[in-house]
Amino acid sequence: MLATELNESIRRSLTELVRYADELRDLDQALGDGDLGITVSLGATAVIAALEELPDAATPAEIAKACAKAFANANPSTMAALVAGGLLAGSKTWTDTTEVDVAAAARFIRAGGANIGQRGKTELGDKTILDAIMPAADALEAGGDAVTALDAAIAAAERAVVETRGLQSRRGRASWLQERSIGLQDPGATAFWRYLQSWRAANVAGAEQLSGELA
Amino acid sequence: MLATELNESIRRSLTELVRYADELRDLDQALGDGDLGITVSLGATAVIAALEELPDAATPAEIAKACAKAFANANPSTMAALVAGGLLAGSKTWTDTTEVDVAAAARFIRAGGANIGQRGKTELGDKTILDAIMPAADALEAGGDAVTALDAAIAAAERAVVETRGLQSRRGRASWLQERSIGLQDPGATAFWRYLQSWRAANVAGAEQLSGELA
Amino acid sequence: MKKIINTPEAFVDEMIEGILLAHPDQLRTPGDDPRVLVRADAGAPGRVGIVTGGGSGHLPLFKGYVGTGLCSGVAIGNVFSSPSSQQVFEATQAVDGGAGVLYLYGNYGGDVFNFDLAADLSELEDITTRTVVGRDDVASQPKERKADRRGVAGIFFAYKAAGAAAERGDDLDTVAAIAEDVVEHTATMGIGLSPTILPTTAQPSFTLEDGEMEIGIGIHGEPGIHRGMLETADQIADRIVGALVADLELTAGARVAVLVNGMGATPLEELYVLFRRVHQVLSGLEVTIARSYVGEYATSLEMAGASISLLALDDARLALLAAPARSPFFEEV
Amino acid sequence: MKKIINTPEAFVDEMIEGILLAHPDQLRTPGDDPRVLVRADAGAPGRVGIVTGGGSGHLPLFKGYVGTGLCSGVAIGNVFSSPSSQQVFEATQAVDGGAGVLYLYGNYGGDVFNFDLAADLSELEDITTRTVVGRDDVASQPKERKADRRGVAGIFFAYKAAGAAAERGDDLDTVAAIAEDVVEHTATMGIGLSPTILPTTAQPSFTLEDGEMEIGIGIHGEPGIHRGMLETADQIADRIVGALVADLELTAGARVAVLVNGMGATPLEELYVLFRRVHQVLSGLEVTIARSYVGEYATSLEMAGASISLLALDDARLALLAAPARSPFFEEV
Ligand SMILES: Nc1ncnc2c1ncn2[C@@H]1O[C@H](COP(=O)(O)OP(=O)(O)O)[C@@H](O)[C@H]1O
Ligand SMILES: Nc1ncnc2c1ncn2[C@@H]1O[C@H](COP(=O)(O)OP(=O)(O)O)[C@@H](O)[C@H]1O
Ligand SMILES: [Mg+2]
Ligand SMILES: [Mg+2]
Ligand SMILES: [Mg+2]
Ligand SMILES: [Mg+2]
Repeated sequence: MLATELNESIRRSLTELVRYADELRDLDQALGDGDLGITVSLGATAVIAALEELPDAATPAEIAKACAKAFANANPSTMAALVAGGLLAGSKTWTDTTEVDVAAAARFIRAGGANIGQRGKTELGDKTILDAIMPAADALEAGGDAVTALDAAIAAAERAVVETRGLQSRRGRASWLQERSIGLQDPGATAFWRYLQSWRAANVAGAEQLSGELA
Repeated sequence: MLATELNESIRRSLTELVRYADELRDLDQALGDGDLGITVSLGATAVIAALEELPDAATPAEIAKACAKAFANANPSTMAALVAGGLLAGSKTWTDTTEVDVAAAARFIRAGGANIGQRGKTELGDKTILDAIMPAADALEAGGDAVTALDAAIAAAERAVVETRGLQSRRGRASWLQERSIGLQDPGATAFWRYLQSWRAANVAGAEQLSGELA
Repeated sequence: MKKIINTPEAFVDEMIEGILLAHPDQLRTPGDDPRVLVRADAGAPGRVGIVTGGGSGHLPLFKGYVGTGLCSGVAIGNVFSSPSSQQVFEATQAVDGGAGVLYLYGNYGGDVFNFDLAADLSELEDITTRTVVGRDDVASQPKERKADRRGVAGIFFAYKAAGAAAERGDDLDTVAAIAEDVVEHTATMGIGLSPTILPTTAQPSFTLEDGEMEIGIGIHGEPGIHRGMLETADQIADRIVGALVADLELTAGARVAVLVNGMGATPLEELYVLFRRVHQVLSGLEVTIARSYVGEYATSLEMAGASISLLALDDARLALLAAPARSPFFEEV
Repeated sequence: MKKIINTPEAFVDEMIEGILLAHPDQLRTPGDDPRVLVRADAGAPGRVGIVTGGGSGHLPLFKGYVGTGLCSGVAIGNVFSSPSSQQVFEATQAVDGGAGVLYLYGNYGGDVFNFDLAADLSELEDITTRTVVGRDDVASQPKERKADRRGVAGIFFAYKAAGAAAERGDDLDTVAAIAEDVVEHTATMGIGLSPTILPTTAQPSFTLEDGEMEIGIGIHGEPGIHRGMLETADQIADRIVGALVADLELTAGARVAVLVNGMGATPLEELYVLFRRVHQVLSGLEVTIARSYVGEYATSLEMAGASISLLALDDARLALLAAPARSPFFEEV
């Protein structure tokens, strides 16, 4: 996929993602302060606006940087900062990338996840967004055609999200709940999984029906 | 009654008065802040202690002044200040008094009431202690033997106390309640009436039985 | 009743002990009675003394305004109760430097009677006293009965001005006249959102339904003019500033000092939201805010609510307000 | 939810507007974003800048400590939410006078990530930054995990010391080392008696039964070590001071600064009752209190509760603490 198509695809998927805002709000209400719904909906709106402003000549790396900047400032929070930092780190793997394929996506997500893990002093199993990112990166790295790889990533992320329920939160606001966090699903990990789903629903032909069911 | 007998009689009547502390607390709770029970019980204790310290040679005026000082400081409040000021004003009418009779008592109470009215910027009907003091002074001024005059004063004060129920409080904390003060009995007026009753119960032969009923 | 205390009976004395332990360089007890506090250099020869006092539970009122450029001494009562005349008298003796003493406190019966008695006691000792009572609460009485109004947060302005006057060496009559002039030009109105629980009785000072507020509330929870549904910050500010501007008869070109006071539990953030609107409304009327004070100046334990005070300014009042002052609770540099 | 606000959404911006209207001589917004405030003379050439920031709802934290001898600028988030990296970066640009900028704020994930991102942005603009995070809450992590502790009221000491160092012209590494040294020697523990209601969600930040308290509570209502029946002021002070003395390993002869902080709704009177006991306990241990601060320094909107902070002192820390400082919310003369 070339840069202009990437730009459009991101915008379409973000329009899809805001449908999950209430779910994310509720999950974050239970484990944190309930602002993740707002972070995602304001963040999506801000990114869409920023991408619309970009010239057609913008490279994939420039697109990713624009996403980072817009998302960071829309509704400041843990997710805003971590995701923005992850996007910037991902963009560095695209310096010479003009066409984004499965391998490029895998590179990007791996680097983004690594950056989040580093900045967040987080490891797998801490019950954070990282728990969904890394299995998705694994799936993408396994390769295959775009739709197959995406479906594998979605499935891996979903599995990880469900598994967060059994974990105790070790990072961020949710960690204040200690044992009481067990049984609740991590909002950040859920957001990442929902984003992958939104991408599929918005951009893969034949996925509209699936998307319809979520309304 | 000579000074030493006055001293003892006051102490006996105050011991009696503290039996009414709970009643006064409850009345003041309804119309004010509920501290009148404490003012009266701590005040009585302080006055008794002060009078025990006085030499036998103390004059009636000196006794009244000692009462004023002790009562003023025991539990500072409106009643403490007004009653202390009244006692000081009363004591001035006793400068040359060595024996306290009905006329001397009438003089004292009239002067004390006038002082309270002045300091408190109060008139009859404002629903204060003054409403009980002035009818009692009237009764004492009508003269007669000590017990008859006292009984008349008690009856007059009691009538006035009952009448305060129909009045709206115009002075002090109770005035904040405005119309809601109507229907409630004034604690200060009640305290004065109860003091006259206590005097009779403690000092008039044959009154012990009456006093017993109040327990 | 959730309070961080030991016993209700020991509350006031332990609080005073804490204040003295925390600020030994600025405050002292002149005699044996811990309920009497004076500034460290109280009784400086030739300086007019200012004694205030009243019930506990209003910090930083009253003890908080004892210091340089403020009051010289304070007599402290139980929670929401008057100090005794003896305590006021002791404070008077300690702060008198031969130039006489101003009694400056809020207009409440118990306080008035005890300060008046103390004035009598002081006279016997040849200490001259004058009395000025704060009576700024416009909700407590209509303008025709201004002399009967309660004193609330606006007394801060009188402390500040009279304290500055005493500090610069004005004589007693001048200090008293300045205090009276400031009181005359001060108006306050408050709202209450939740009551105080009195430590001794464990009873709420008043009751309000969910979503209600009491407009014109006093600093002990006294009822005001109107009980109604809670309004927005802007509506509250509009309502109060409107009443104060009318009472002080402010017109375009006037200058004022503003005090937005929290009653205890209300967050400082909310006071600034109120101040914002006060500023807007006064600007709209072409009234200039020459000095602003936002914070807790006169509280009612943990009551939620706020009051707004205005002092109409002339050059003299403004200069006195701006003079330096220092106490453990208030600093103006 | 009884709050004096207009709308939850406008709350923070209107509050900031109020602060700027009340204190125009001391604070200003350097650019278009109202969520960035700096001291009037921010950016003075050669002076190290100090930028702090964090969520709203903690006044006088954080904005209250921007001033002379304190921080130089602040980035302001929504209630209990981090500011953005862009806002921190804007504050950084405005306060930098060529000598670099210290980031000094409390250890909370959202804040850390946003300040770290801002540091990256600053580096691109050749502004050197250092970071020191307040992490004084002993109840949030055991001593072995000291670096992960939350930052609460005790950060005040670091502001005061680092601010004094910057004011006297120390270089960035020195200012950062001083802040780090103070943070290292500060310990705090708090108790909560009643929750905060968040304006946006209208939900209580936590729940407690009648007569219960949360020991070790954080300034957003985070759970502490122990939930138990409300104790007396003396028991609370004993418990907290005991934990702090152990954590700081204070022994006879030590000197400390004490901060007894109210979380919002707790009356100042109760803080002094606590201070009294803190003084007694420390005296008993032959620990000297060289400086005392009692009042609201870091709040959680209308939460009822209090915290006690100790800073172990040496001559250097003491001198910096005693240096003059001035902001609209704090004055040290
Ligand atoms: N240290 C961390 N590292 C990685 N992810 C984190 C970390 N802390 C929190 N998160 C993620 O952030 C999510 C919450 O994001 P957000 O609601 O923005 O936080 P907050 O409101 O506390 O700033 C969590 O569900 C978790 O997935
Ligand atoms: N101005 C006044 N003049 C005369 N009596 C007054 C006045 N104000 C109050 N009182 C009397 O004082 C009584 C209350 O006394 P007290 O409980 O000591 O008052 P407080 O607790 O308000 O100081 C009232 O019942 C009334 O009789
Ligand atoms: Mg959140
Ligand atoms: Mg009473
Ligand atoms: Mg308070
Ligand atoms: Mg407060």
